[in-house]
Amino acid sequence: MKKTVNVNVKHLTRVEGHGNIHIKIRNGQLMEAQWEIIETPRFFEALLVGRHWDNAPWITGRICGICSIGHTLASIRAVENAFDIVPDEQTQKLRLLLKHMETLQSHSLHLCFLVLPDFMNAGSVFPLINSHGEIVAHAAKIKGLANEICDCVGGRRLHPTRTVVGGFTKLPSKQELSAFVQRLKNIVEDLMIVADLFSGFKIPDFARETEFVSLKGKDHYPFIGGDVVSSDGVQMREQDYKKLTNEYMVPHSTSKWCRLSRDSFAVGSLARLNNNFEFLHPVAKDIARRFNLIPINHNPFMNNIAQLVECVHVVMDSIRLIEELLNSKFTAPRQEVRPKSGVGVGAVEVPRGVLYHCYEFDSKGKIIKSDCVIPTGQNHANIQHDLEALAKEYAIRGEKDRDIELLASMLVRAYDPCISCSVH
Amino acid sequence: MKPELKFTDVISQQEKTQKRKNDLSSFEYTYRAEITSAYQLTDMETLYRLQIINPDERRRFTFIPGQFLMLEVPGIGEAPFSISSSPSIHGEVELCIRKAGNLTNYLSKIGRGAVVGIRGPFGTGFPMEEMHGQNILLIAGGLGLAPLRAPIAYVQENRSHFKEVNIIYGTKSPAHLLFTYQYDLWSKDDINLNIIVEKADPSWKGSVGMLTETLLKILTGRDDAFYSNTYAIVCGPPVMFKFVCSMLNKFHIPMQKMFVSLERRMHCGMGKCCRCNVGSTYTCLKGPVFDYWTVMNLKEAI
Amino acid sequence: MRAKKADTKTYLGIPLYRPKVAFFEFSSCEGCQLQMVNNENTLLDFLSLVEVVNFREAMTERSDAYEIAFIEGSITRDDEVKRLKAIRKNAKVLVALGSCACFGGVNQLKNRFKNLEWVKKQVYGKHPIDTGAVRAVGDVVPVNLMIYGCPIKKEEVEKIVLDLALGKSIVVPQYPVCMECKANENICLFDLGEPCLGPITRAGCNSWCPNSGAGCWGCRGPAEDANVEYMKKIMKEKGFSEKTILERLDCFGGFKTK
Amino acid sequence: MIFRVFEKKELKNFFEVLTVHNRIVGPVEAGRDKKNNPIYSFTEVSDFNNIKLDYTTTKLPAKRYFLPFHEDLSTFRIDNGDWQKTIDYNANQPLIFFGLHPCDINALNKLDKVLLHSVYPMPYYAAKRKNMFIIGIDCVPQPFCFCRSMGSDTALHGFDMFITDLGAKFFVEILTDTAYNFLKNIKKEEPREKDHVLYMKAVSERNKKFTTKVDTTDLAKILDMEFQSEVWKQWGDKCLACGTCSNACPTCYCYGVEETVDIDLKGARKTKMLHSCNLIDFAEVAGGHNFRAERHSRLKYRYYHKHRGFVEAFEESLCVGCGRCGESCLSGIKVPEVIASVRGGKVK
Ligand SMILES: Cc1cc2nc3c(=O)[nH]c(=O)nc-3n(C[C@H](O)[C@H](O)[C@H](O)COP(=O)(O)OP(=O)(O)OC[C@H]3O[C@@H](n4cnc5c(N)ncnc54)[C@H](O)[C@@H]3O)c2cc1C
Ligand code: SF4
Ligand code: SF4
Ligand code: SF4
Repeated sequence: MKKTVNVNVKHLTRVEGHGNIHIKIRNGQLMEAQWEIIETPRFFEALLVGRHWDNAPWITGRICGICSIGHTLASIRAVENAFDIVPDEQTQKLRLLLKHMETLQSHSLHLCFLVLPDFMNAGSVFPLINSHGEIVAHAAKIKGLANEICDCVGGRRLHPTRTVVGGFTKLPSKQELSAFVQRLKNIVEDLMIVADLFSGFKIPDFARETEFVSLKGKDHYPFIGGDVVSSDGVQMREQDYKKLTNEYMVPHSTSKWCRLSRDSFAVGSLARLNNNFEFLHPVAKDIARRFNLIPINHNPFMNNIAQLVECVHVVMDSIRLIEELLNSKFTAPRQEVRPKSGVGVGAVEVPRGVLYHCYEFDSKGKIIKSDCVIPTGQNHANIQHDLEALAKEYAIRGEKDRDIELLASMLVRAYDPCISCSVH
Repeated sequence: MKPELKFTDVISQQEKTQKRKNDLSSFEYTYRAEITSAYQLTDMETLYRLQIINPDERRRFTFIPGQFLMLEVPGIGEAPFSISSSPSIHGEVELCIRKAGNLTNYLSKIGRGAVVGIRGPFGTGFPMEEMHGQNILLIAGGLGLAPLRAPIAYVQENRSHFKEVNIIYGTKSPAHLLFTYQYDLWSKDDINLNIIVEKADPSWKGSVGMLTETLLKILTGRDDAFYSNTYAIVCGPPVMFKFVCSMLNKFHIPMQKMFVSLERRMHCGMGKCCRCNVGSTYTCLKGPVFDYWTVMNLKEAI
Repeated sequence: MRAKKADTKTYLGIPLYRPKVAFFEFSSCEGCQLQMVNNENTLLDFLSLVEVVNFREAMTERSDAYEIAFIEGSITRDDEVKRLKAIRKNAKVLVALGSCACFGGVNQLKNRFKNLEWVKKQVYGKHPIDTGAVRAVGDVVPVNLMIYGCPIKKEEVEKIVLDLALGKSIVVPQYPVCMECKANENICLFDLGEPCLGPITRAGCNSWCPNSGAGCWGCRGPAEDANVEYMKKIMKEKGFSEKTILERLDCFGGFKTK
Repeated sequence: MIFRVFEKKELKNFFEVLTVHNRIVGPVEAGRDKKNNPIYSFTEVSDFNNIKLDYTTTKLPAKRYFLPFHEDLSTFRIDNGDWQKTIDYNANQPLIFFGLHPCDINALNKLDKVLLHSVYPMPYYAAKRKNMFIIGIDCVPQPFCFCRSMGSDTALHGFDMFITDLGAKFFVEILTDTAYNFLKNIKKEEPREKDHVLYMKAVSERNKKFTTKVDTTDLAKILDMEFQSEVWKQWGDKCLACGTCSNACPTCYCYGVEETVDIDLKGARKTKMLHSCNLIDFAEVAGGHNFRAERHSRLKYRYYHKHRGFVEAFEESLCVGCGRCGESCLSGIKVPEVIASVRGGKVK
């Protein structure tokens, strides 16, 4: 065992937001392994108070630049639940399609631009543009298509303009949609190339038993609304999100932390996949099997692979959605909204895990209270516990500080944390 | 008959029957011209000499003093500039350009040898022939000497056609003086050169004050024949020509014999973009040279 | 990209200025930074115009030898002020990137509340958290250039950066969004009975929101010479409540509502 | 002029014959406003049923087909420090306009004067204008239009054929040989006396519907006199300076030019964008001086250009009285009211 280890990462790079890693081992004793969140809070929950319901999706979308679509959809769902609005099938499909494309864009950004450099011995994707131009081109193609579809369905790739309570302000034309089908089919090949590349990487061999929390699919891999389950056997409705998250504060973090059955739990791709493997598209399942990613997998580094699997899944599912939309007759894009007093909760699986928005309204639709629980916030405690375990294990193996630092950084990165989002 | 409209290529059709002034293709016709020299006159102004590259075009390109052209650097911008050289030289023009914004700053970076585009010449000029046999007052304030340099060159080259010739030129300080190297030459041609600066520096030996003071001296005590047989060309900032023209007016110099050059924003030079309109008169078509009577009648001109 | 010591690019024989640029984020959603890498088609051309020396969200290497600093986000804490001032010292040109940096963005909505303690309690209960009033970057250090929008429009940033590299002047539209909206032949939101700030908001987004059938919220701040007072009057006449109007105007901090 | 009449159903046949080989632009319903009234716009159509020939007026004119909002005037290929310029007049196919009202035809005629028949004709416009086939149709006067006062309620030229609804039949004036030849494809006949009677009845019915009037007597002179009038300031206070009036106007043609370099540095372009004299930077020059820094001076300028300057140059006003600018102005600044206020010396 190594007697002393010192790791200090200030402002971890290639993640969204500001976080630090500290690991200290003295005389073979783990003194400290800390995941510290120093992001400045923006107080979104307070910002909304006193404002009209239509502000909620527009403003809370600004919580996060990467998953703004997810936030907007969770917010809309919360408002709709409060006002007893049930979106029609057309709206549901379009929203899911939009959601899928955000997942694809976010996962591909994470995998190919932020994670990839770690495996290729580079500090960023920039040198890879020259050394591995093709792979960057494949990634850009995947991400580009996802962004284009977001533009088409949501009006904009981030901070969408067409998504509103009750539906959409404007529908994409069928012509536009149909043009995407073939391109989506083509993109599967690009994803396979990325998969081939990742299959050559050595994913760190590390595992720690974890409780995984995600939405529960009924007949589909879940993304928007419904019940929430944990791999420890908890199952609740989205309205009961508070009991699922049990937020608390710790001194070294401006983000709140969460727990459920144990000290910590994990949300995100790996959690979704562990809990809903059966609903994955067959092509996506094949990829999972190829990486030996079969439930229940406790290696947090495998979250990267789970993202890859999900990329394939959302592409296949989007093809289905578009084809169904093309075969249906478009109806009015938007239902009328009649505000009423009450509380509404919206749960949505965003790229990094399950996200909850909750609002309380007065009878005029004015927001009295609001609350958002962010996936990365739910993951912080788990990251912390993983870090401790990892530090110990690798210190025992006698690894160098530098290698531990890289591994610790990669571990945090594997969660694809969205820190400014978690602090909001 | 098949009910199908056939596309008519107006432009080439026009070219066939051409030989008329309304040549459609001239709208965007750009001469490629090389900057053959760029001579820095002051901190802010540079004199550019441009030569049209194609020899045929060079022969065709003529202008009258007072006209301007549009100078374009592709991708950077296009703007109007008065031609500041002698009209007797064909296919080669000089422009005196002040760094004032995007294009003009860029120009100061591209030096000799660069190829730019020019369109024109556009606008009205000073009626030089009409002035034959008369006295001439050439009055410029600041950068106004740039447009004045073409009529000066004309007067120089045709000195015998004019009676008394006075140049009255005022700037803020000696450092602002343009074309200093030409002053001797002008004087040699029996042109009275009166230079005045608002603020002298230690080396300055000449007059100090406002241009109107010099003008007043020149105008005072002349006989009626002088006033009625004098033309004035006034170039400079609006405030300056407002004062100058009203002074000339007091001495009964006919309003139709006083000419000014107006500057407005321009994007086409051909009476289309409307940006240069004064009231509703196109500066680029009816101007930039106007007689003072016309200016008095234009709303919002001064 | 630093590996790629691309030979100096020229335009019409004039070498381009290839600035060393750095990106820094303060309190924000980081969406504007994301926008910078969001135009897949032109990304490589764009990156070859500049030398990125600092971009925490995308790269591990860091350097303080930058000329242009792009600042995303608003300023809320003392440590942020310190960091920003240090950046200002290093940078020749400091660019406020996006509405948070230009005006405080949605974050400045916090400033509506007189009692910051209440705000903190709303979110963190009894737990002590350090925060102050939200400020725009320009309220803390001098800013050389503003790039408006929530989010910024990538095409606009590309043009601005290209113009910087070329040595052209930077021009942002002075006219309002309405102008672009008409060019896009949208049906006016007011005809549909929706509120819209297009007539008073600075253009440049190509009427992003109205193109989607959604009214403008003024994220790019006021147009030059915007007639805000009369616009308020019009909206009232069209039947929108004072509250609706105010909520639009104060959303991104560009319009002074007090 | 040659006149014919044909059965109403023949118009559909005519459309169908034309649509085989040509692009057709016509008035369609683009949406509905909050009171569920249709909003019309000129759009390319391929199905006759989508054309709404009984349209009131379109929100925006058909301007994008002859004066596009954005248009590349020239492009440049840049290499080795040198450049080559290419010009494309951006017109490559003729267009059929199916159902233009007299005001919009007159708007084109007015534009022709400045863009086609003046010292420097504008080829970009000419190329499009010369490739238009225009089928005019009579309108139903709306409460906001005052074309009658502007003398543009009827179109005498500038179209290929013009149809008038006689109830069961259409009356058609045939102005060009192209129209004459095209019409060979449908059944029609020479008008008889009773058709003439019907035509005249239709005309007088329509005439009764003009309600809004503008007194244009001596207008150019009065504007000249009232340059300093207080009313301008009052209208200026209301103006949003958003440019909407110009964009909605079928005759506003002012523009700005911008040059841009392609991001790959291999090309550059010079682009024309329709501008508006109400926008702040319209008359701003280098160094920041603005010849019309105030809103009211810009608003006034728009009136001076249309109702005075153009009259001096071409003996007619540059306004056809379609009323679009007033309808789309959120501040409700309407030509008849502005002109009345200038005449009366105060804003009502
Ligand atoms: C008839 C005429 C003759 C002129 N002669 C000279 C001359 O001899 N020497 C000289 O230095 N300057 C002259 N000017 C002024 C010169 O046109 C401006 O300095 C120039 O347009 C500034 O362009 P810019 O791109 O550097 O400035 P920016 O401020 O970046 O202007 C952008 C664009 O606005 C337009 N613009 C801005 N200012 C003016 C202006 N004053 N006049 C017309 N368009 C403008 C142009 O299209 C210009 O490209 C003349 C102007 C006119 C109208
Ligand atoms: S929707 Fe808004 S931006 Fe568009 S025209 Fe109407 S007011 Fe102007
Ligand atoms: S339309 Fe308004 S809110 Fe939307 S992007 Fe443009 S300026 Fe921002
Ligand atoms: S000024 Fe107004 S009324 Fe006159 S033609 Fe233009 S839009 Fe129509």
